[in-house]
Amino acid sequence: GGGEDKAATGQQGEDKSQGEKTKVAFIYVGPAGDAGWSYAHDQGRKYLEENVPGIEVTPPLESVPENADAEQVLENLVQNGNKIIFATSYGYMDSVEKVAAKHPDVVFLHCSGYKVAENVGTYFGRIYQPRYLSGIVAGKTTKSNIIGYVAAHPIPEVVRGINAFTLGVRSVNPEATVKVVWTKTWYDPAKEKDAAKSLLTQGADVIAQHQDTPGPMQAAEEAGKFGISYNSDMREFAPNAVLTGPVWNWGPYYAKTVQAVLDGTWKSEQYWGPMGDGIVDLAPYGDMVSDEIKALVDAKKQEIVNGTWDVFTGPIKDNTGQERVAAGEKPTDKELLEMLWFVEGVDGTIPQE
Amino acid sequence: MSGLPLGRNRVITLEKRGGFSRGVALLVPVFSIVCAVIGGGLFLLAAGYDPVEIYLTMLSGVFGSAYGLSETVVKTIPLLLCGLAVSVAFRMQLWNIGAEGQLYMGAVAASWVALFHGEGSPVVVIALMLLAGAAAGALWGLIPAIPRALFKVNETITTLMLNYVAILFSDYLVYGPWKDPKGMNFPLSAVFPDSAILPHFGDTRIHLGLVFGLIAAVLLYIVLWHTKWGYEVRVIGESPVAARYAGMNIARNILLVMALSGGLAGIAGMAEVSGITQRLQPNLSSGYGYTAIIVAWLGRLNPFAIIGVSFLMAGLLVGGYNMQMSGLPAAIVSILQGAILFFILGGDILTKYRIRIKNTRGIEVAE
Amino acid sequence: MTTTLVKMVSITKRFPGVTANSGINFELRPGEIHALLGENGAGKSTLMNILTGLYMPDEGEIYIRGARVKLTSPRDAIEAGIGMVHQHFRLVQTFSVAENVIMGSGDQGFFLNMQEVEDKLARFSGEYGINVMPGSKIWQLSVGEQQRVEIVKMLYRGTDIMILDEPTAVLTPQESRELFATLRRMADMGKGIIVISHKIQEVLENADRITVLRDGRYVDTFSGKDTDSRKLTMAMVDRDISYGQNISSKPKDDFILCLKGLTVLGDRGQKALKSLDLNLRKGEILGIAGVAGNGQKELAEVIAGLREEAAGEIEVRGERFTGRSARRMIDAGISLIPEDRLGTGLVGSLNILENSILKKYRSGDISTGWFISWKRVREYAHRLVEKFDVKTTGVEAPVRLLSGGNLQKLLLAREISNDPDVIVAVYPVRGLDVGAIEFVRNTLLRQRENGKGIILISEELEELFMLSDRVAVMHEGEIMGILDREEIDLERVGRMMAGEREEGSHERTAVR
Amino acid sequence: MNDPLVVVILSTAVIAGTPLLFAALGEILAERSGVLNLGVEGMMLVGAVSGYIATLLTGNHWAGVLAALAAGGMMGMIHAFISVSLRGNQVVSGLALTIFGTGLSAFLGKSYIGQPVPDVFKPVTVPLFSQIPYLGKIFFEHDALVYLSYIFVIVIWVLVFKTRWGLNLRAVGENPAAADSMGIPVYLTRYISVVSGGMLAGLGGAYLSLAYAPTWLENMTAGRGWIAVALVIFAVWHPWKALVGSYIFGGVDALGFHIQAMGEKALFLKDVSPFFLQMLPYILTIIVLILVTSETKKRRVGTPAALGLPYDREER
Ligand SMILES: Nc1ncnc2c1ncn2[C@@H]1O[C@H](COP(=O)(O)OP(=O)(O)OP(=O)(O)O)[C@@H](O)[C@H]1O
Ligand SMILES: Nc1ncnc2c1ncn2[C@@H]1O[C@H](COP(=O)(O)OP(=O)(O)OP(=O)(O)O)[C@@H](O)[C@H]1O
Ligand SMILES: [Mg+2]
Ligand SMILES: [Mg+2]
Repeated sequence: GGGEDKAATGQQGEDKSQGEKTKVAFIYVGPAGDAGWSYAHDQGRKYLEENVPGIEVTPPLESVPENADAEQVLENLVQNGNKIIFATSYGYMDSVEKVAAKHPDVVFLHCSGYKVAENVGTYFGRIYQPRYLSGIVAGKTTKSNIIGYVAAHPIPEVVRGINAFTLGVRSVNPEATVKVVWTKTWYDPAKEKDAAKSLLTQGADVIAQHQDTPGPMQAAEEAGKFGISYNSDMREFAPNAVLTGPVWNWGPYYAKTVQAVLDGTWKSEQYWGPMGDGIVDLAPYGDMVSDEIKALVDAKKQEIVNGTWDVFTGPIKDNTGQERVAAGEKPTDKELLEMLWFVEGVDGTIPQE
Repeated sequence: MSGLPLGRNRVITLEKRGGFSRGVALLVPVFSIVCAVIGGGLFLLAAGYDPVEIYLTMLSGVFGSAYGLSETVVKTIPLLLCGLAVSVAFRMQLWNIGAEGQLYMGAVAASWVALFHGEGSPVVVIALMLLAGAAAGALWGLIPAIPRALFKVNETITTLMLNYVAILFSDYLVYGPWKDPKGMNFPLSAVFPDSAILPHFGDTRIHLGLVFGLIAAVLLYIVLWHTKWGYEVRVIGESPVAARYAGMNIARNILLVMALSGGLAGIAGMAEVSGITQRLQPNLSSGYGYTAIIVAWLGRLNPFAIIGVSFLMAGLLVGGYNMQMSGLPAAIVSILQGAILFFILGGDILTKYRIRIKNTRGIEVAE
Repeated sequence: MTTTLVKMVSITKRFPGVTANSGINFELRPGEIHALLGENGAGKSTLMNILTGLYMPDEGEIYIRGARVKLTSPRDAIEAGIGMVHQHFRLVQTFSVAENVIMGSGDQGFFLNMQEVEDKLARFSGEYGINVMPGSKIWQLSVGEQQRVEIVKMLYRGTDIMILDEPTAVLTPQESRELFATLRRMADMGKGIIVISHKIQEVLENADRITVLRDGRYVDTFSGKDTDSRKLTMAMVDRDISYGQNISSKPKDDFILCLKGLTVLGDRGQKALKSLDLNLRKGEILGIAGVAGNGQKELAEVIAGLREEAAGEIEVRGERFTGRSARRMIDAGISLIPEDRLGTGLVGSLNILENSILKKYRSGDISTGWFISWKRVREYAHRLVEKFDVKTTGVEAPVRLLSGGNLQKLLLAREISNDPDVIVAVYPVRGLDVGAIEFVRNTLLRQRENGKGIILISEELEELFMLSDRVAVMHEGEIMGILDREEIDLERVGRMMAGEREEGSHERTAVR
Repeated sequence: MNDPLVVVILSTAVIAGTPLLFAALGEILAERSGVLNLGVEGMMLVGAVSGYIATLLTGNHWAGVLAALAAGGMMGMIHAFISVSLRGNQVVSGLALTIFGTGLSAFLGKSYIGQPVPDVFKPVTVPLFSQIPYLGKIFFEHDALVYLSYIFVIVIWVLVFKTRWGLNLRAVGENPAAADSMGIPVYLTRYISVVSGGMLAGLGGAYLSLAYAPTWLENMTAGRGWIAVALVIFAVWHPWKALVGSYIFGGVDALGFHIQAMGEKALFLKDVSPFFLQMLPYILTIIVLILVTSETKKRRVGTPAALGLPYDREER
């Protein structure tokens, strides 16, 4: 069929002289309209389209399940001549690995995974850094010293976020604890809101979230309490509650990476972008955040951006009191990537038994 | 009420056919599909897309290349097995909505074999996995069957609820005890040893599960139409009163049929983990257990028809991704898929009825 | 001045494959009981369904009280004052009597006032002599009671053109007589009444005029006074009919089925059979008389293993068979010809092949190991169809498409071919026309000659008296008495059916 | 937050149950007329997005409610046309409707992603009633739509069981042939109930997008439509039982979260994996269903006898 032919010519066309545009593709785990994770990636895609000439971005594939379907979709994208493919969820890991092995001429970029190959890079952002900073805001804001955290699934990424956040909280308020409730869903505004409500009932007066919808923020708003959002600026949904929150900003990374591939300078790597790269940041502050807090956060942010300090610098104890990171030490990236224990100050359990 | 008014003295009525020839039986589905294509095309046109281009992309994606075709077959496998599973139950008027959960339990049990007893001769390991998958699916089908057989507890709701439970249970395992210790704490089980992986055809992803599905269809046909037990199942399905009168044990058959149904869905789960994902993971199924309901109905519960329908349905799903690639948003793809089903259903009426325009003047009121 | 209530002119109605009515004329006058007579499938129900707006005729005209009308739905018919009691009752089983009566009617306010309805129904009882319990649910009622509900439904709507489709098929003679008395009273009030029937005698006794249909065509209209059964039969079937008589051999003396102190609960949890004793001999037809709903159904079911005994014992050929499943009873040679042919006796959507082996599929003649040999089934089914002269388009057609008479033939063929020792036949001729009745009765008699024991449950006393060696009369789950052939006397049976016990005439076997 | 925990949980249960309740009430209407509607999920989504868009455009949440009702009604119309007029298979039609509705809602909502609703339903305390100890807090400190759902439960209960129309409706669902010959317009009745059932499902969706978690997100119903269909069976087609069922379902979910949030205070329950806590509503539903089934079988209440069967006057 035609698809194959196109792919074949693409393979030979080392010199893309005659305006032959390089095709770039994205696959999303959810609908681009989820206003959360996939939405953020879609914003990045748009940025890429606007900022990098000489490419053709294939319409993104939405709601591709993280199962057998993903492999078929990836293969199909390759057959349709796509040369750079961004797979934006960790569940695509195996599929990317398999398809990439068959197509060494195509560059795959897998978000949040850990398997790399000659033509497969991974990318992610150190979202735990802004999470830490948002923890400072929360720790300074709480009166009850109970902070609620609505968490989706018990995976390292989420756990790491909870820990960073808690460290941030405790750095300014050692009395405070962070209560965790698992929802077992990334995406169910109503359920997430109910989970937040249960935390509010238990006395939490700031609600943080690792969820894709503004449900928890809305719960905080209704209760007259505060919230730390995620993914995007959620102030519109809960103007009186949202203090700030970690946000993604994929656009510049996408632009830079695609450009590198076009220029032939791209090399496979495990990119885990720090705050300094702008891939992660804090959302704009709510009006109620005092200048004093802002100053505090800014100071810490500088340290992080400059690389003089990072979040998981020891000493860190886990929530059974055992020391996990010795004073002055820093965990390796691998240790961070597979982190599945809570730091001191987290009130909750990680279901893994 | 039985006719749509059309002008003064005319109504469109549906008139029952007195049985129909094989020709009509074949022609009508074709006609339905043509209707669906045209209807969907009009919709695309209205939404501002070029239907010809979209359909071509879809077709070339599904049938236009060996790869597309092979992927359609890959997706056919779980749909076929689940479609067969659901159809046996439906044949006995057991509304098993639980193929999804039964698939997951089959996958879990097969994974257990692969993960903990997976080393050894592939034939033995795979046979064990098949057995375990079928058994677990059967067991999961039996759970709602028991209250149904004993107390007539509605199985629609119990099977549906058990889907959620099965998925949570499978997730519990991959997030917890069965998590791959070398997998950076990602919610995935370890990759199965080679001996626990179904052989594939060539370098496609089509795996031996296809053969399971085809054999199951043939066996099911033989069982239903050539064995005493199949005969019982059909009689019970058509008339439980007559079955009782004929001395058939309905409660026992409910258990057996639900076990068979669950077992087939369990095999689908086993085939999916062993043939495709090669490990246990969340989101194993793309709702195959639910799509299977459509497949079973459109295939009129006939095992051979289900083979064809599951292939077409797989094509529709695979084609959906292709359409997205050509710029049709996922939303419109769903709308189109829904509309196609509506049209197939609407066209179906022609197998049973003839549309006639009737002149009603003959019996008009005088004044 | 004799205006006509209804005039139907050259009505034609086609169904796929059949012309149910072709050019039929029909006329109904106020104050008359007009019988519509014809064999099964003659088109009687179809014609009346057209009059009630259920079917739209392909051709023809309808005049009500002289005005031409177009009846496109039952609602039009109701508004024209037409009401019908259908052959298969159209009642909502889970509703109460009162709810069934008022559903669809416009005379209630938006909110239901059931008290008002019940009062009104009570008044009806007085006026027309029809008793119904407004509060009971339909599923709790006997067939006769359900029919009364259907009639009340019509009366409640002020219907003056009343159609009853085979109303007496499900009634006892007494009930039938009462029904016709009621109908006469209504006719005298000026209503026009159409009664569909197969029963010539009944029609002759009660109808003012009789219209006969044959094969979807109009034959003739007779005046009730000026005709006789011979003429009517000829008009209906075009030939003479003769029923066999039970005259020959005496029953043997050995019992094949004994029921001892049998108590059985009915669907509503009541005692449907109360400590009942009954014995059946080889070569005997034991008739069971009684008003429907007095335990006949339960009796048949318990013998067939379809209902559990609450107390008492069943013996087959002297062996204890209490508490056995339906399957064990079938294996023991007990055959039930159920009241409900299509549904219980046969499976409508399966074909003749499949239906012919409903009870035989386990046997070695038909199957080998797990498998059914369709070749053998086919031979077997063909034999049945030929031997019993079942008219069919082919053995692979769903039996749903068979006519009532042919359904019964197929059912009998299957049951008899299984060579049972005991046949329990429940209302075997209900709803059949004269030709089919003849066939069924002769078949049962032949089985008796072959030494089978037959329990014949019937509501037609004439039939029972003609065929039975003994007649047992049931009332409220008890045997009121058993009469030998020579002792049979309509008066005595009637009294027993009403609940009078005859002490002398009981099952004498207990002593033996 | 000094109310007893039970009160808090029950109060959450009412809110969590409300979208289910609306949809279940709609399904009761449809099924009472003999039409099985498995398209509830799709109807809810279309209702949710329509209510949201209308509110966004007009700035009035009641306009949103009207739009949701209209949109749900249109979806009902499709289902009615296919399953009543064309006598198509109700199961497939319903499933197709869900696929269709999922797509349609996403399509319609595309350009409005991430915008907050300008006018949301806010809790309004009902004077007097809210003073009732415990019950006041549980039932009478919610938004107007919750109160509307109470009214609907009563209205539908009265309508179905106490009025002429309801009697006719039930007759159509039990025995359409009987209803037809009594002059009840079978098709019209089915159309009316399927369409109004769709409207209620649409309202259930709008409850999510305008009150529960006010915003539009694709697929935001997250499977609630299926639960609603299941609840109808659970509720034996009865509005009051649907209310209880909806609240149990919503409440058990909330209970799971509370057990997690309570931490140490939840005693032994704290060690139960959240995966198992999540199973609770489903398992509980099965258990309750088994318990109530024998009871309902005894009283011969249950599935409308003609559920799922197309009606054809000339069929025999
Ligand atoms: N629903 C149906 N659809 C198509 N054809 C039918 C249907 N019902 C009956 N028929 C056809 O009509 C014929 C007559 O049916 P009917 O039950 O009225 O028989 P009948 O003439 O009364 O015969 P009998 O005297 O044996 O009862 C059947 O043989 C069958 O071929
Ligand atoms: N709805 C229908 N669809 C198809 N055929 C029908 C239908 N109704 C009646 N027929 C056919 O029309 C013919 C006349 O049937 P009808 O029911 O009017 O006979 P009938 O005289 O009432 O017979 P019976 O004494 O058995 O009630 C039969 O051949 C029957 O099969
Ligand atoms: Mg007949
Ligand atoms: Mg008739």
